[in-house]
Amino acid sequence: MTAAATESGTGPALGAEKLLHIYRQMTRIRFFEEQVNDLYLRAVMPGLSHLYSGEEAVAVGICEALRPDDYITSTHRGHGHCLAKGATPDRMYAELLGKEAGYCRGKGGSMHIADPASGNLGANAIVGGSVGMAAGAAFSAKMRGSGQVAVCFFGEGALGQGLLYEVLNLSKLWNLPVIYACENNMYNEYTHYSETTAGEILARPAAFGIPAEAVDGQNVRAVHAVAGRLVNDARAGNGPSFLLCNTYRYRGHHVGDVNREYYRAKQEETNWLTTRDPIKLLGDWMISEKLAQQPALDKIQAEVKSEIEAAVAFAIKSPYPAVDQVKEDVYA
Amino acid sequence: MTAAATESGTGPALGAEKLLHIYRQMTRIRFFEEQVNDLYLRAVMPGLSHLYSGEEAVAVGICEALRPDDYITSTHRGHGHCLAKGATPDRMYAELLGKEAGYCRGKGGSMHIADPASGNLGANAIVGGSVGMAAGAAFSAKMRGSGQVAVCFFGEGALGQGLLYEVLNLSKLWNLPVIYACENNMYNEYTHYSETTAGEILARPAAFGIPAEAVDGQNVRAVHAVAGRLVNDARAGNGPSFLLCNTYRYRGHHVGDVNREYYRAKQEETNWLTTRDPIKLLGDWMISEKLAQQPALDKIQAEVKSEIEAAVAFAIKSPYPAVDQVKEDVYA
Amino acid sequence: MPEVAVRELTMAEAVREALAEEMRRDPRVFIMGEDVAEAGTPFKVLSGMVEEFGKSRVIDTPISEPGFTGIAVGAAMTGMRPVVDIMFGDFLTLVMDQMVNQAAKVHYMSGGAWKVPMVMRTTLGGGRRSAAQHSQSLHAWMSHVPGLKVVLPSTPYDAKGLMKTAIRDDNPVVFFEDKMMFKVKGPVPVEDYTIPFGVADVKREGEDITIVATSSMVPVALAAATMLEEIGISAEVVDPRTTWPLDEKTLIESAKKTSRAIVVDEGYEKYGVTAEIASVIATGAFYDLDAPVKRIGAMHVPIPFSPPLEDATIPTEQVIFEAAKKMCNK
Amino acid sequence: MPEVAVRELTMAEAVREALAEEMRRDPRVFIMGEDVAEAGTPFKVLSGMVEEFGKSRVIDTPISEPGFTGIAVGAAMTGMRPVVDIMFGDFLTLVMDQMVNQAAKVHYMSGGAWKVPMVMRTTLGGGRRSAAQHSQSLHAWMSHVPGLKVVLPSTPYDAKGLMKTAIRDDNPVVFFEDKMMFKVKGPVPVEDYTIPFGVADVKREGEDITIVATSSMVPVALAAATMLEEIGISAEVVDPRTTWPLDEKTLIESAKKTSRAIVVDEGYEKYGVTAEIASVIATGAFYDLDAPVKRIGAMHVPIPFSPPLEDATIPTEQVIFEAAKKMCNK
Ligand SMILES: Cc1ncc(C[n+]2csc(CCOP(=O)(O)OP(=O)(O)O)c2C)c(N)n1
Ligand SMILES: Cc1ncc(C[n+]2csc(CCOP(=O)(O)OP(=O)(O)O)c2C)c(N)n1
Ligand SMILES: [Mg+2]
Ligand SMILES: [Mg+2]
Repeated sequence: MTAAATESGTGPALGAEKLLHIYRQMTRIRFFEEQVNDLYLRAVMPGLSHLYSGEEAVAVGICEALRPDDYITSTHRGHGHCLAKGATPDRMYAELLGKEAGYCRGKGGSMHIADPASGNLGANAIVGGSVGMAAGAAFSAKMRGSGQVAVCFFGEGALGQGLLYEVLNLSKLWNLPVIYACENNMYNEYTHYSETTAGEILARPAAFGIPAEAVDGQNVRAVHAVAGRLVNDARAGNGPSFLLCNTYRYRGHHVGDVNREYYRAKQEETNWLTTRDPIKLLGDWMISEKLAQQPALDKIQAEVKSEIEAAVAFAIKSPYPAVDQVKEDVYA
Repeated sequence: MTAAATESGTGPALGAEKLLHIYRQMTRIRFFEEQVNDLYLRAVMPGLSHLYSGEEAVAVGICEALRPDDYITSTHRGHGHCLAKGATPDRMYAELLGKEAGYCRGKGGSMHIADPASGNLGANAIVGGSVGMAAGAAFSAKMRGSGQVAVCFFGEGALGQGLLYEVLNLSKLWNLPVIYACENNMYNEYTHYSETTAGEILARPAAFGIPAEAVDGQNVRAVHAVAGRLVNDARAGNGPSFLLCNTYRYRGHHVGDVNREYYRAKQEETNWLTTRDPIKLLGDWMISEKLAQQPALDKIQAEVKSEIEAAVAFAIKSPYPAVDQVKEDVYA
Repeated sequence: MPEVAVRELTMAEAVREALAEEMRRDPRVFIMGEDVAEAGTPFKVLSGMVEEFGKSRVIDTPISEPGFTGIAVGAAMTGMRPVVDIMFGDFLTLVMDQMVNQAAKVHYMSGGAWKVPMVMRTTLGGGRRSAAQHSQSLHAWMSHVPGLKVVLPSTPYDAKGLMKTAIRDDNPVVFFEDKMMFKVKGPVPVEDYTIPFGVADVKREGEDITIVATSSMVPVALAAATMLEEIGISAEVVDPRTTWPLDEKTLIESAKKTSRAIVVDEGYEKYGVTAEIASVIATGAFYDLDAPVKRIGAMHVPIPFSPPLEDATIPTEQVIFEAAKKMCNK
Repeated sequence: MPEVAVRELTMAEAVREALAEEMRRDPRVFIMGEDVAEAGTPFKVLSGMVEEFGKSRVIDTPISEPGFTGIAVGAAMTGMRPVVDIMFGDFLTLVMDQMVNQAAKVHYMSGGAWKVPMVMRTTLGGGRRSAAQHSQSLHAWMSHVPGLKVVLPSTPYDAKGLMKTAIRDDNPVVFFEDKMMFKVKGPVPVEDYTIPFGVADVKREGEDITIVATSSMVPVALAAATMLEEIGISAEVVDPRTTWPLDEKTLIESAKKTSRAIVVDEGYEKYGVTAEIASVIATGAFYDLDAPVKRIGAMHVPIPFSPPLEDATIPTEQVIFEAAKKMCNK
């Protein structure tokens, strides 16, 4: 372990309003994903989808530290990042169902949702494929002097992709305002990351001179605190940083991955679900700290539930794009 | 800097006979390259060539620690590795001139000389392109239980290639008998490596759990000593290692790179030439230690000179391949 | 097909059986790729392999396509016969340097001194609503590269026989499997057999028009042929099976016989496989053709997610039927 | 060519002038690549650029082609207009994922929400005795990919006008320069001008046979045309200038007029650019052709080092001359 790598605690206290907003955002992602699973089971959604349930504190903790015009790049498991950065469930569901009202007019689907209005450069179905894009957005921000920063979300599986190391080197050399957010949910599809990852993860960015630290990815306050600090550093011109977020995905690699015992124990899943749930942890803490009471949380849950239900209904009712749109958007 | 990275001194003493052989091998490379330059200037050699002059201690120090059946992979600057591993100048020159008697029947040229008989998997004109190949040879040796090891030579410019990091990770995970020999001659073509390399070089392999150390690449005894240890470790099943060899190329990036002042000072070149020459350093040391006298060294120089002259003459006299050979060797 | 005991196998089973038999026969053969071991690949093609051959011969890798491809090249040069699994054909983008600048050229650049006997298994084809980065058919790129061989089986029988040939071949071979066909069944003999590269297979004989089809498009072409039969057009369906080497002779002879040809392939249409094959036929059967050779490839757009849009990009039997009907003036 | 003040510039100077003028005009344009700054690239195409625009706009990179290409994609999406330098076209193997799965598809996958206005400059062509990994012409791959545009200038005039169009285009453009042509001179107007993509240029008018040639093969085709003139054959030389978009109409019309066509390109012949163009002509001019379209590409082998072997792999004026002579029955 290098000097640059430290384990972070929580930072300055957040107000109740902000915390409730964070609670709402995480709940929104959770409910969103549960409905995606349902749409898959009901055979309403075409193709497959990779659910973010369990990892909400990472996306929300980080994105709540960003400005609306800051950039993110996302992954195949991208719904959480997308919602956390400010997209709305209705157009996201429309996209998941291949409808014209979707963020990509139905052309992208689950793995490619992008939204310029919220600074989302796009989900990406190539593992590690957006690392350069994120650094490039940071490069552009720096050149334009816009003060924007970029966050590159990626799973620990992307540590296998050489592109990451090229870009770590480049972003340090050029002192780019980019934060590498590695979501270690411990599995590359069906393989435990210990079988694919030699040495120490944090030593990798550190070897390129990039400050690197780990955070409990189930503790949204901790994630938010460290993200705030890293975002400030980046905006202040201090260059790139790397944040390892230790987390867990509750469901399968994708919605169709139902029998998982051959690669991970039921007990492991239950432990995370019952003792490490980021939404429950935040709710419990707010109550214990008297920052909120159960009814307020229940109200948020109810509001989000109906928002999500309405969004699903919107998407289901929306029309498919006309077939001749297939030839549009190939060239700008 | 990590615990795995240590600066090495020289190891156990070598006998005079071995030292004289090492002296001969380095001299052979030097004379070989000077004639390549000459062939270029005389417009006898087609295309360009990247000369190894100044870096001889690296190739010779390492290859003298290898068995004949051990593998190496090499680079665009590959003549030194090739000679050090056991190829003969005559067929090498023939290859450089595109003659049928060349190691590749004239098809490869300077950047692709390969020789199964001496375990040389080939020079490579893609920077970093042979990193996987070297690890693959080590993988194969391990699977076959042959006890062979592989050495992957590459310039510090290859630290920019993502493939290297993928393969470092894989070779550590699979505990492969491969030694990464990074030849840091301080320039990626016309750019100083400090402009292209963030952080600390040795921390990069170390981050993947690979023992890494640096050596004075002008001191052939030091290189040989540490190489011997790393080769033994690899053969004993202790997995990969990384050796950073600090060295210098005397001539241009390629034979045509004559006006170099815009990227490096004449004074820098002169310093290396006059105070750090690996051949002179070894010769002087042997004399001072009374392991050899000047006439013995002169004799080696004379012998090598005539060997090289004969080899050049052989190549010049050799015929080009018949044109219909162009279609041979596409498929095995 | 030789007269031997046969059973029905799926395409996935046929590929797996070929691999398993070759691994039993030759200890130098091994498999590596992402999630190939316990998971048996996401398509379950390799289910059970790790149980028989162990983790030292069915090797899970990190998500490092260029890295493990490079390792395969080095292993192949030094006495092994790797089978590399690239989960989706779209990820060939990542291994082009190792395949094209290394694997394909080592034999030639070394003047024949080194050989690279390796197989790269990967997929092609859309239709799974997987969008632009998981649906491509990039075999045209590979077919363009001297030093590589390119295989496109369209039936379980072909898949097994061609895979065995691929593994026994001393050159780098890229083997494309259509993701939508893994569960399709067909007869496969019990006995060992191989299918030579460069020999096209006439999947259906006909007199009026030749339909050359590759991989996923072979069943589509056969369905079109059935439709055509109903309106009195007899279509011959020819499957090249390997785009390199390409059996130009069989393609040209069929076109000469029928005097009309359509070429169907699921790769992007422009600068794709249909261009080469159409050009070969247009030249070889120049004096016999009654109409220009018709090319039908995937629509020249990135593959969209939305079902009605994606469906519009992939050649269908209806499109082939209409084209053939028009060419035969019916 | 418009009637304006002209001077003779080399191809390298024409490219440099286009870049410099666009960088003066638009502060969003910048250049990055290996040894592009003080060294001005190994081919010296960019000499003097860093002196004028400084190191923040002419940026030396590490040897990380995928890395800096990815950075260019992100920069292009967010308000910049990068020009990326890939020293040798052979290294395109390393950037296929960033170019094909990212740059080419971002606009489509996002339903038009994001754009990627970037230019990738790279080289093609053999003849420099640089062997198999530094001599390839891989533009067929790029032309196969929907979402990319592909430019192949053959004169200084075209190079300057097409480069300006490339920089002003809102899409990813791959711009191939022939390494052997950098020092070739030609007239270039002083005034600002652009050349639209998708418009072929008739480099020489003729009546008896059409020679379609790209990039490095244009001067070779013109030399062949001169030889043909001497034996009474009038050859028309047509340069598509961009393989995507492709000006099919001009190619077909020329072939219809002359009734014979040869297509010459320095990429590997099989599954290469000659296949697409020959097929387009064979179809479009089907009823007017007196002979099959003849394709002449680089020999389908990795490019050898040895001069007599390398020379045998590259199409020559003699080969074109012989083919044309035969096709015209002379
Ligand atoms: C380059 C590439 N290789 C392989 C895949 C197939 N694939 C999709 S997701 C995945 C695992 C990713 O693991 P990780 O990065 O940890 O993300 P997680 O799914 O755990 O969020 C793989 C191998 C891919 N999409 N891209
Ligand atoms: C992938 C790739 N990119 C660029 C080049 C062009 N090139 C050839 S040698 C070289 C510099 C290599 O520097 P280094 O690795 O330090 O080796 P050295 O020449 O110093 O021995 C470059 C950029 C190449 N051959 N391959
Ligand atoms: Mg993971
Ligand atoms: Mg160097």
